[in-house]
Order: sequence, then C-alpha cells, then structure tokens
Amino acid sequence: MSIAATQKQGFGAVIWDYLTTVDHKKIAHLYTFGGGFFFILGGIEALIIRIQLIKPENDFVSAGFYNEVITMHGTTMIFLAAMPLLLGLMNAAVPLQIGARDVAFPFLNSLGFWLFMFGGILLNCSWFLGGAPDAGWTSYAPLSTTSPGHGVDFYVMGLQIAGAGTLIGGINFLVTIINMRAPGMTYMRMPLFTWATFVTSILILFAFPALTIGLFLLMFDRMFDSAFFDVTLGGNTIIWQHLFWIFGHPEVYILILPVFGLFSDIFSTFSKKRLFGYTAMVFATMLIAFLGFMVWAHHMFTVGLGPVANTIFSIATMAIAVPTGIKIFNWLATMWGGSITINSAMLWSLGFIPSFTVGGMTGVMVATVAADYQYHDTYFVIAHFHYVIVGGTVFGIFAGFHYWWPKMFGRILNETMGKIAFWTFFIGFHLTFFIQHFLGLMGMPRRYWVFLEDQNLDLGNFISTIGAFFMAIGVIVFFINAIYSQVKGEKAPADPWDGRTLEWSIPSPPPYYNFKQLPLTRGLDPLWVEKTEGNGKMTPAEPLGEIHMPNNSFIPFVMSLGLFIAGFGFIYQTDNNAWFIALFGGMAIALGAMIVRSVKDDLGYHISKEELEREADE
Amino acid sequence: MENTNTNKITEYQKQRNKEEMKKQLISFALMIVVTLIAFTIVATGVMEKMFAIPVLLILALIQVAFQYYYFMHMKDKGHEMPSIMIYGGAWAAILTIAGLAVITWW
Amino acid sequence: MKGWMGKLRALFLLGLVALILSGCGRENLTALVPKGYGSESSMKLIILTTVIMSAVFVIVMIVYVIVLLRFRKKKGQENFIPKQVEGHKGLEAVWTIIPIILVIIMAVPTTLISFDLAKTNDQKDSINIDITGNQYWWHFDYKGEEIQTSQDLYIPVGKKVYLNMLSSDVTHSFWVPSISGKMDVNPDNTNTMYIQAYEEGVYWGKCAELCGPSHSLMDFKVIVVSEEEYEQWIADMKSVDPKAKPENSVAQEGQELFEANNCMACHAIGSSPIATGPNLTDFGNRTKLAGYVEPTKENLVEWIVNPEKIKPGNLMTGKYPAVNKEEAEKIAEYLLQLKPSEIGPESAGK
Amino acid sequence: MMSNDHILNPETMPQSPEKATLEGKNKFLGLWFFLGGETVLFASLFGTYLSLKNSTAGGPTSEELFGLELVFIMTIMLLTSSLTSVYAMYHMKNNDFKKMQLWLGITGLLGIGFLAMEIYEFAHYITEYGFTFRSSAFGSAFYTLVGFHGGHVTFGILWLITLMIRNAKRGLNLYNAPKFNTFSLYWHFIDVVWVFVFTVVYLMGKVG
Ligand code: HEA
Ligand code: HEA
Ligand code: HEC
Ligand code: CUA
Ligand SMILES: [Cu+2]
Repeated sequence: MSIAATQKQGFGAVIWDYLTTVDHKKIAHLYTFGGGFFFILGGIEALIIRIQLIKPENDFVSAGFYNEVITMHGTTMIFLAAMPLLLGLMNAAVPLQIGARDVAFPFLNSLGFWLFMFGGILLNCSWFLGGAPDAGWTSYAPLSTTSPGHGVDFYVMGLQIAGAGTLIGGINFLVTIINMRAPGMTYMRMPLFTWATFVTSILILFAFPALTIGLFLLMFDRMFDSAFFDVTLGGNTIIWQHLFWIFGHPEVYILILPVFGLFSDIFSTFSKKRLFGYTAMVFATMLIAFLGFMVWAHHMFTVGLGPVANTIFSIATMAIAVPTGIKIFNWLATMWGGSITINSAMLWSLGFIPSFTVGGMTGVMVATVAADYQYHDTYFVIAHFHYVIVGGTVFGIFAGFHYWWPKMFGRILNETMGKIAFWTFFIGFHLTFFIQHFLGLMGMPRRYWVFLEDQNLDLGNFISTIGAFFMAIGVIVFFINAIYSQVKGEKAPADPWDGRTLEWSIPSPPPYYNFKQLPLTRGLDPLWVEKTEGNGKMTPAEPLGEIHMPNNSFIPFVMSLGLFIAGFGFIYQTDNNAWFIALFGGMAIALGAMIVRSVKDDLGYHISKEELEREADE
Repeated sequence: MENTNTNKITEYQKQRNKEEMKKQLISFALMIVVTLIAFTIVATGVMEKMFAIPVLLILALIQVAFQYYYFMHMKDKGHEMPSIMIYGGAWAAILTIAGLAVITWW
Repeated sequence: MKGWMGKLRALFLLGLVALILSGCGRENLTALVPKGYGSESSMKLIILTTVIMSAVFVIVMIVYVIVLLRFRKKKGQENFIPKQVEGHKGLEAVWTIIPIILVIIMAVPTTLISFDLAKTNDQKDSINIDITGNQYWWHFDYKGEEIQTSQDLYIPVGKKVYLNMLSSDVTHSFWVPSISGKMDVNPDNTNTMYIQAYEEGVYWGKCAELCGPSHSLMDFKVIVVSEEEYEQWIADMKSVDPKAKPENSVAQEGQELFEANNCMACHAIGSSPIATGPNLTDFGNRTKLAGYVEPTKENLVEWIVNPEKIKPGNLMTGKYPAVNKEEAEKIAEYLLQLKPSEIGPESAGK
Repeated sequence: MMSNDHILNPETMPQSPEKATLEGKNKFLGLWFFLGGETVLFASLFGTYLSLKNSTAGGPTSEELFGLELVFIMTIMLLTSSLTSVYAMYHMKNNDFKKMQLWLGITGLLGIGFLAMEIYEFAHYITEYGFTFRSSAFGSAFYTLVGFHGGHVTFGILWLITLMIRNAKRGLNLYNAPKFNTFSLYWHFIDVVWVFVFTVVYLMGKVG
C-alpha cells in the first residue's frame, strides 16, 4: 500500500480498510464506535430498569426479564462500553503522546479489538436466542450454575472472548510504552495519561487471568458437569466470589485510572500550568494499583469470612483514600494560580471533582466493614459505584472525547451542544443517584424487580427515574454533536487547545505514520517546552528517512470470527452433539488463521523518503 | 528491521557463550539434585508433614529461581522489566492463592 | 458562574425536600432508625464516617470554589502565562498525612465493632435458631424445641438470639435493616450471627442477595414479643396437634382437600422435618402471605390456584394437581384458621 | 534495509540476534509480560485446587491415587527438555542453525514423551479408580489444573513444530531469531509451572 492508495476511497474500500486496519488511530475509531454502540445499549437497559422502578409494584417488565436487563446492563456497561471507550482513547492518544509511529504489536492491537467486538456481539446474541444471562454481572454460583437456559453460557463465552482481547490490548500498551518512546521521552517525562495507561495495563495483565480461570470453572460446571461449585460433590461457591473479585476490584481501577490520567492532562492544559506534583501523581497512581490488588474481599464482607479477614480488608481498602486524595488535591493545586479556560472538556472535568469525591467518600463508608453489613447489596452501593463510575469514568470519557476529538476526527465538537449535554447529564446524574443513598438505607436492596407499596420508597425512586431521562437527553445531545461535527463541524487545527504534549505537535488528524521525523523531547510537557523557548514546534530527533509500516491484515477478523463460531459450539453442544462441528470448526478457523499468520512472513512496507517529501509539498 | 546491534560475533563472544552454557549445565545439575531431594523426602517419609511441606515449597522455589535466573537469563541485564512483571505476577499470585486456599475457610 | 451555583443549590434543596417528605423511611424497615444491637452498632459507624466524609467534602469544595472564582481566565489577560509550579513538598505532605490520620480514626472503631459483632462466646446459653434460605422463602427451626416455622420469626425482646444460617439452594442474604445488618446464607457452610431487638414490634426482613426472579419478593418478618409472650408462643407451638379437626365444616373439607391434593408432600403442619415448602402450622397468624401480600382469603385463593401470578418462578407452581377456585376457597378456609397460639403479630404491635 | 530471508553469517551475526531488532525487543518483552499474566492464571488454578483438594466426596483421595515413579520420570523429562532448549538457544547465539534445530527437535520429543505419560496417567486414574473430572470437586480441580498445564505443553509442541518446519529451509535470521527465543522462554515457563505442579499436587498430595 502506498500513500496514494489511502486517499479517496469508495465506501466498500473504507469498510475493507477498517476491517483490516492495524493503524492504532483507526483502531481507536473502531473502539469508539463499538464502545459507543454498547454504551447506548447499556443506557437503554438502564432506562428500562428505571422505568420499571418508577412506581411501586410496577409491571413494565417481568421479573425474569428484569434480572436479564440488570445483568446485561452491568456487563455491557463495564466490559463492552466503558473499557472499550477507554481503550479507544488510549489507542488514539498514547502512541502520539510518546512520539511513536505505532504501537508495538499493530496486528495484536487489531486482534484485541475484534475479539472484544465479537465477544460483545456473542453476549448480546443471547437476547434473541432464548434469553440473556440473569445472574447479575457478578454471576455468583450456584445461581449462575443452576440458571436454566443458555443465558449464563453466553455470559461465559462472551466475556471469555472479549476478555482475551483486553488482555492482548494490555500487553500491547505495556510494550509500546516501554519500547517505543521517542528520543528524550524518559519515563518521568511521560504525560499522566500515558502513565495511567501503563499502570492500567499492568492491572489488566494481572487481573484478567483470574477472571479467565473463574469463567473456565463456570464453563466446566455448566457445560461439562464438573463440580467446582456443586456443593453436593464437595464444591465451594465462595471460590467463584474470590476469583471474580480478585479480578473485579482491580477492574474498577482499570476503569478509573485512565481517566485520572486524562483529567491530569486536561486540567494542566486548560489551566495553562504544568501538573502540580507530577512525581506524586505518578506514585499515587502506582500505589492505587498496588493496593487495588489487596482489597477484593471488601465485596464479600457479609459472606462470613470472619472478623480478622474482614477488618484487614476493610483497613486496606480505606488506605486507598490516601493516594486518591493526593490526586484530588493536586488537581486543585494545578488549577490554583492558573488561567482557567472553561470549555466542554473542562466542564466535564470540573464536574468530575465533586461527583467523584462523593463517590469516593461513600466508597470509604462502605469500606467500614460493620457499617457495610447495612450498606451491602442495597441501593447505597448502587449509588456509590455509579458516583465513581458515571461521575468518574463516564465524565472522563466525555471529557476525553471533547479533548481529543479534534485529533481523532479532525473536527472540533460544538461548544454549545457540549455545554447542553454536560448540564443535562450532570443534573440528571445527581438526581438519579444521590437519592439512592437514602433509598438503600431506608431498606431497598439492589436487584429488586419491584419495591413494595407503603415503604416510603416511592418518591425517591420516582426522582431517580426522572434523573435518568435527563441523562438520556444529555447523551443524545452528545451523539448529535458528534455527528454534526463530522458534517458541519469546524476543521481542527493541529493544536486547538494550546496543548502541552506531543500529540498536539502534529496535524489533526495525524498522517498515518504519525511523525514524519521522531521528535526530540527535552522535558516534561515537550511541546510547551518548545513553545516557551519560542520554537513553537518540536525539533526532530532524526533526519528525514524512510518509514517502516506494518501491512493491513484480515487475519484478526477471521481469528475472532472463528472463536465466535466456536463459542456457539460450546454453548449448544450440551443440547446436541452436532454443535461440536461448530466448536471444532470455529477452533480450526481460529487456529488456521494463526498458522497462516505465523507461516507467512509479514514484513510490512516502507514509505520512501521521496514520498514523504512529496507529501510535505502538497 | 534495522540491525541496531552492530557487534559481530567473535571468538570472544563464542567463548562467553560457552562459559554461560557451563553455568547453565551446573544449574541443571543442581535442579536435578533438588528434585531428587524433594522426591526422596516424600518417598521415604523421613519428615513430618508439618515440616515436609515448607521444605518442599522451598525446594520448588530454589528450582524455579534457577529456571528464571539462569535458563531464562533473568540475571542478565536488559531484564529489569521482565523481573518487575514476574515479581508483580508472583505477588498477585501469592495473594490469589492465599485468598483461595486460606480464607475460603471460615 | 452564578447559574452554576444556583443549579447546585437547587439540586441540593430538591434532595433535602425529598428527604423530609419521605422521612427516614418506613418505621421498622429503615436502617436509619436502629432498633437493635446490630443496626445500632452499624449506625455508630455510619454517623462517624458520614461526619468525617462530609468534612472532607466541604474542604474539597471550599478549595474548588475558590479556584473557580479566582483563577478563571480574565478578560484582557488572554495571553497571561501563569507561573509553572512544580509542586510543594509541605502542602503535599499535608494532604497525605491528614487523610492517613482520618483513616486511622475510622479504622479503630471499625475493627472494634466488627469483632464485637462476630462474638459467639455465649452462643450455647442463648436461643439458637437454624435458618434455611430457600427460593423464595425462609425456614426457621428452633433448636431443641422441635418447632419449625416459616416467614415469620418470633423472638423475645432484649435477648440475644443466635441465627445459624444455611441455604438449601442458591445464596441468599438475611437482612432485617432496623435490627441488624445482613449476613449471607450460603449453600456451602453455616454462617452464624446474633440479633438482639430493643423494642417489641414487627420488623421487615429482606433477602439481599440475588437469588432468582422473585428475589425482590422474598420478604419475611421478625416478630419481637415480650419474654412471657415468647415462652407462651413456644409452649403453644409445641402442643399443636397437626391432625386436629377444624370446627367449621368448610374448613374440614379444606383439610381433606389439603391432604388429597398432595400439599402435605411439601407443607408440614406441626413439627416435621419436611421443608420443601413453608411450614404452615401457624399460617393463620401470618403477617403476610408468601412473604409480601396481605393474607386475605382472596389472595390466598389466588395463590393456591395460581401462585405464579404472585411470585414469579416460585417452586410451588405446577407441583400439585390443578386446584379450582371452589376447592381453593375451602383449603383457604382451613389454612386461615390454623392459629395454634394467641401470640401473633398483633401481640407485638404496640 | 536487509532482506529477511538472508541467512545470517558470522559477518552479519549480532551478539543477541533475538533482540537485535525493535520487533525482536517487542516480542521479547511481550512474551515476558504474558508470562507474568500466566503466573496469575496458574495461581488461580492452584488456589482453587488447594481449597478443593480434600473435597473428595467419598472418592479416592490424593494419597490413594498418586504414585511417585511416573511423576518422577515426567519431571526429569520436562526438566531435561528445558536444558535442551537452552542448548538450542546456545547454538542460536553461535549461529549454528543445524545444531539449534537438532536440540529443538530433542526438546519437542521430550515434550511429546511427557504428554504421552500424562495421558497414560489420566487414563489410569479413570479406568483403575473411576476417578474422573466429574467425580468430585477434587477431581474437577485436579484434572483442570494438571490439564491446563498439559494444554500448555501441547500448545508449546505445536508451536515448536510450526517453527521448525517453517524455518527449516530458511536458516536463522533476524526475523525468526526472536521467534525461537520467545518459544524457548515459554517452554521454560512450562517447566516452572510443572515444578509447582509436582510439588503442590503430587508431593504434597502424597504427604497428606
Ligand atoms: C470506577 C469504579 C470504582 C472506583 C474508583 C471505586 C472506588 C472505591 N470503592 Fe467501589 N465499587 C465499584 C466501583 C468503584 N469503586 C463497583 C462497580 C462496586 C460494586 C460492584 C457490585 O457489587 O456490583 C463497588 C463496590 C464497593 C464496595 C463493596 C460494597 C458492597 O458491595 O457492600 C466497597 C467496599 O469497601 C467499595 C469501596 C471503594 C473505595 C474505598 C474506593 C476508593 O478508591 C475511593 C477513594 C476516593 C476517595 C476517598 C475520595 C477522594 C479522597 C480525598 C478527598 C481524600 C480524603 C479522604 C479521606 C481521608 C477518606 N466499593
Ligand atoms: C460503566 C458502568 C455503568 C454505567 C455507565 C451505568 C449507568 C447507569 N446505570 Fe448502572 N449499573 C452498573 C454499571 C453502570 N451503570 C452495574 C455494574 C450495575 C450492577 C448490575 C448488577 O446488579 O448485576 C448497575 C446497576 C444499575 C441499577 C440497579 C439495578 C438493580 O440493582 O436492580 C440501576 C438503577 O437505577 C442503574 C442505573 C443506571 C443509570 C440510570 C445509568 C445512566 O448513567 C445511563 C445513562 C445513559 C443513557 C440513558 C443512554 C442514553 C441513550 C439513548 C437513550 C439512546 C439514544 C439513541 C441514539 C443516539 C441512537 N444501574
Ligand atoms: C413442590 C412442593 C409444594 C407443593 C406440592 C405445594 N406447595 Fe405450597 N408452597 C411451596 C413452596 C416452595 C412455597 C413457598 C413459595 C415462595 O414463597 O416462594 C409454598 C407456599 C405456600 C403458601 C404460602 C405460605 C406462607 O407462609 O406464606 C401456601 C398457603 C401454600 N403454599 C399452600 C399450598 C397448598 C394449599 C398446596 C396444595 C394444593 C400446596 N401449597 C402445594 C411448595 C409446595
Ligand atoms: Cu433470596 Cu434473594
Ligand atoms: Cu472493590
């Protein structure tokens, strides 16, 4: 492929290009579209939940369906919306922030995306094939092992495939950040978002395998009659809970750390100040990740682990407040004395601080074990985690897209619509979830299909539902904004925000090779350094030379498709042995694709110096 | 695919490889010895259970250290990141095993 | 700026109004008005942490508001470049050390209370009740008394009562918010906790762990009566004659139908190891039918004819020969007159 | 740019061909990180096994089942295969392709031998004791843990065969040297896991 081939394509060619792309910027687009789609899906499920709970003993949906909806809402939002959107932002920004032309493993990058996508599709196929999983996103055994139908089987296979994709993504970012930094970009000069990606990837690397094994055990119990969670044969259901939360707690930091990183970048950019306490921020990130592995049992305080284990985990959990507090105060100190511009990206970031702080506060409250005997499995916990997830992760994702949209798509999002979206969502968010703290303490457990009359829960639930609709309006406005920007939006300059980091030193959107010449980093916030020294642009670290690029490949798509088919085989072989054909067939496709990949040399191609020079003249 | 390492293979290099190989042979021998000790302890039953289990685990750790540091070259330079990741993994692994093996009891 | 603050204030007011309107929730259900040892212990921690957390939040917000008021980009100073501050050791130490201290302040009482609530030293000398969680009902077995009941748990006021909990199917969680925090009811192993109620009354209990479609309907009550009444109740329950013929002839027919329709395979009347379905010995005294609907005759008939309508996914549906409405009315007549004791929910209601 | 099918000769041979290119360095780190993740993967299995190993549901216990002779031979085989793959890497560094292939071949054969004995062992338990994956939680945990390791061995052997056939005619170059090296790291890791399997499952199972 040469430069000419990437310009002006027909529709079919564009699709083909996306199906085979290994370019991290296009994969970022794919993650954005995929994650955005699932976010809407999860949001619609949230609306169904809230409509059902608008009044007592409502029968908008049936009891069984309600359980399917909450399960899919939780699973979809966490695995198929929040994480992919974050991976999208990472793909869009990290290679640019470290001055790299690509990620370390472009092929695996694409494979990771397709595994996620096919896993997500597989999971959602359950809606049309006899019912979705209904044991909660936590799928506690033995409810999950005894759940009739194939719902939970779809959960197992879907998450297994999507999870493999995430793991691959994690390793890819680790190696990218270690090996591909441009000259001068030392670790302690990396932007905080890159740091956060690095630490998050470590979390992914060590957390996901526990889920993988948990899902295998669940799969063996459900599909092959093993006895891990079968109490009559000596099984122990608590193993699932441990495995799930050994993964699950780090997972929530996987959701929050990247946005911590991007908020750091945003606050610093729009305050025109360098990040206050950079070193402390980096170590706080690592400390959160480290402690994050030692607190999982705080989800299991009522399981009966005994007071010793409970208090140890309780105190370890509270300790996380310390590094997180460091972050909150450093952000405030970053803005202190700055010259603050408030635009949409900044609004979402400013909205984040009080919202997340409330969520963190309730986090510490549920971490006090004897109080958690009351909070656990009630709407108080629902309120806690939506405050951190929506007020943290989702606000962060919106902020991140407003911030990087110009770089990703070459257009600037409309400010007016951005503000409308923020305010409706922000107000709706607090309406929905603040009241839930009280609902929980007033005796409303979570995962309740109906709440009863005369329990003084009516008004709170009503307000909560109204709030959810405000949020929906906010989301819709954002989506309109996104589409509008592509049609009529203002073309983005290379550096719309007077940025500080490397991604703003190249055109928006960047050429497919990112940096014509690798930039030389001379300090933290490299672009800012050049600006203050009056250069305004990066000094190249190398002479113009040919650039090596990887080839596109259709193999990742085929491999994922193979696993997708095999997934169906696994699910249905319990009904009929004929499905073993799908199982082995799918595996053969995946393995075949893998062998093709390893037998055929894929050396990539080179962009010649002449081509690059010609490009410069255009 | 540029060759960023211009040092050509030399006799000196070969010699060093050979010495390295010798060390690895020694570690192999030690690993065999360690294995033999472990099996002997169990086969002969010379040790109390309470005593045997920690000894077996220590022997396993010794053997694994040989694998990592000699066979997999973790002692060499350029292995800082791999060491961090392996120790990180080991730490997460210890927590996991402790969680599952110790506190599923009540 | 003004608009922003205004919105926040409006939001806050709205929340406050909502709170006042609904009070602290329904009495004998809400955790906010503790009426037992466990809930009171938890409440202490809830208050302590809420106070500390609110203080932290206020501090964060003060800094936040100052930042927003003072450091917005000013008109005419668009090109102003702020000083690039690297950090400040002293300040950073302050906001590291203060949170550490706060965490310690919270950790100490947390530890003490958790250990206190886990004590079992006087279990042998106290009342012990074995609790079995079932999809979607609760079975109570008074240890050493040969008494089994379901759905309504009678306990004496002021006394420590030990609950030994095991599930017969999936995980449930036993929660009576105003008396005590919750404890999971696992299928693997017995969990023990104690409850101690301060006041007589009928307290709402809820299942707090997702256990299937009717998880939200797996309610139960804890009926706290005086000690004498409790003794009386025990005595009455012990002397039940399961075969006793009801006086009323309709009820007598009902009794026969009850036996003929295989109800006895799952439901015991009187002390019995059968626990496939709720023990119906004192059904006439039930606060609610199936845990949550009024125990009126109409509802009971509807239940017997088609329980699925009342509790989706319950394990009674379809397990007995179809019963028509007339038969059901007779059975209902029989079941409703099963009142072996004068001590019922009314005795607890003050 | 150099052609990649070019067999290395002493003139162009770098010190560590497996890490001479950026791709090589990436592969090297990527594989190590993967092994870090695998550590947790196996830890989850070991943890599960440890908490279920006494849940025999009336079936045979570990003490009754396990024999040490077979496990000892398996251990020595796998250990030796670890050494032979070290030899292969030694020859790679000395740019002796033929010898490298030879030692890799031996490694593969030892792996296959190990796998055959494992299959024999499983078959033995099933036919002699009726002890299966479904017998008890202990059975499930045992076969899953040991089976996962066996699965890793199988995958390793397939990987090795593909590598050997694929490169038989091409000799050693900077493109495939990293591939051989990553394989050998993976193979060592399999041995590491086995050390814990024989210690925790068999030896500790025999002690009681
Ligand atoms: C983005 C996701 C995210 C984040 C960041 C967090 C952050 C935290 N979480 Fe949360 N949590 C979830 C997502 C998240 N959580 C989810 C999804 C669940 C439910 C899962 C389920 O059951 O379905 C859950 C459940 C959950 C529980 C289990 C509750 C239960 O089921 O009973 C607990 C208990 O300890 C807990 C604690 C915490 C704590 C202490 C933090 C801390 O990290 C918070 C730290 C932050 C602050 C404290 C604020 C800032 C600090 C300062 C301003 C400094 C001063 C502060 C002090 C001195 C205290 N969380
Ligand atoms: C990333 C995680 C995430 C996110 C973002 C959200 C977002 C929301 N969640 Fe939820 N939630 C979870 C993770 C998340 N949630 C988890 C893990 C659980 C636990 C599940 C379990 O118990 O197993 C849970 C459970 C949960 C419950 C409790 C259910 C129960 O226990 O019975 C409720 C109830 O109010 C709720 C509500 C909401 C609402 C109103 C939103 C809103 O913020 C959603 C806002 C978005 C929208 C409203 C979408 C708008 C879009 C459209 C309307 C379409 C427009 C169409 C086009 C543009 C084409 N969630
Ligand atoms: C398969 C066993 C089974 C059979 C047969 C059965 N039931 Fe039930 N019954 C149950 C179960 C289980 C419940 C609890 C349902 C729930 O609340 O989830 C129940 C609940 C009830 C209740 C409500 C109890 C309470 O405490 O609120 C009544 C009344 C009842 N059954 C009556 C009958 C009658 C009358 C018959 C025969 C016509 C009958 N049952 C046959 C299993 C059975
Ligand atoms: Cu039982 Cu929920
Ligand atoms: Cu957690």
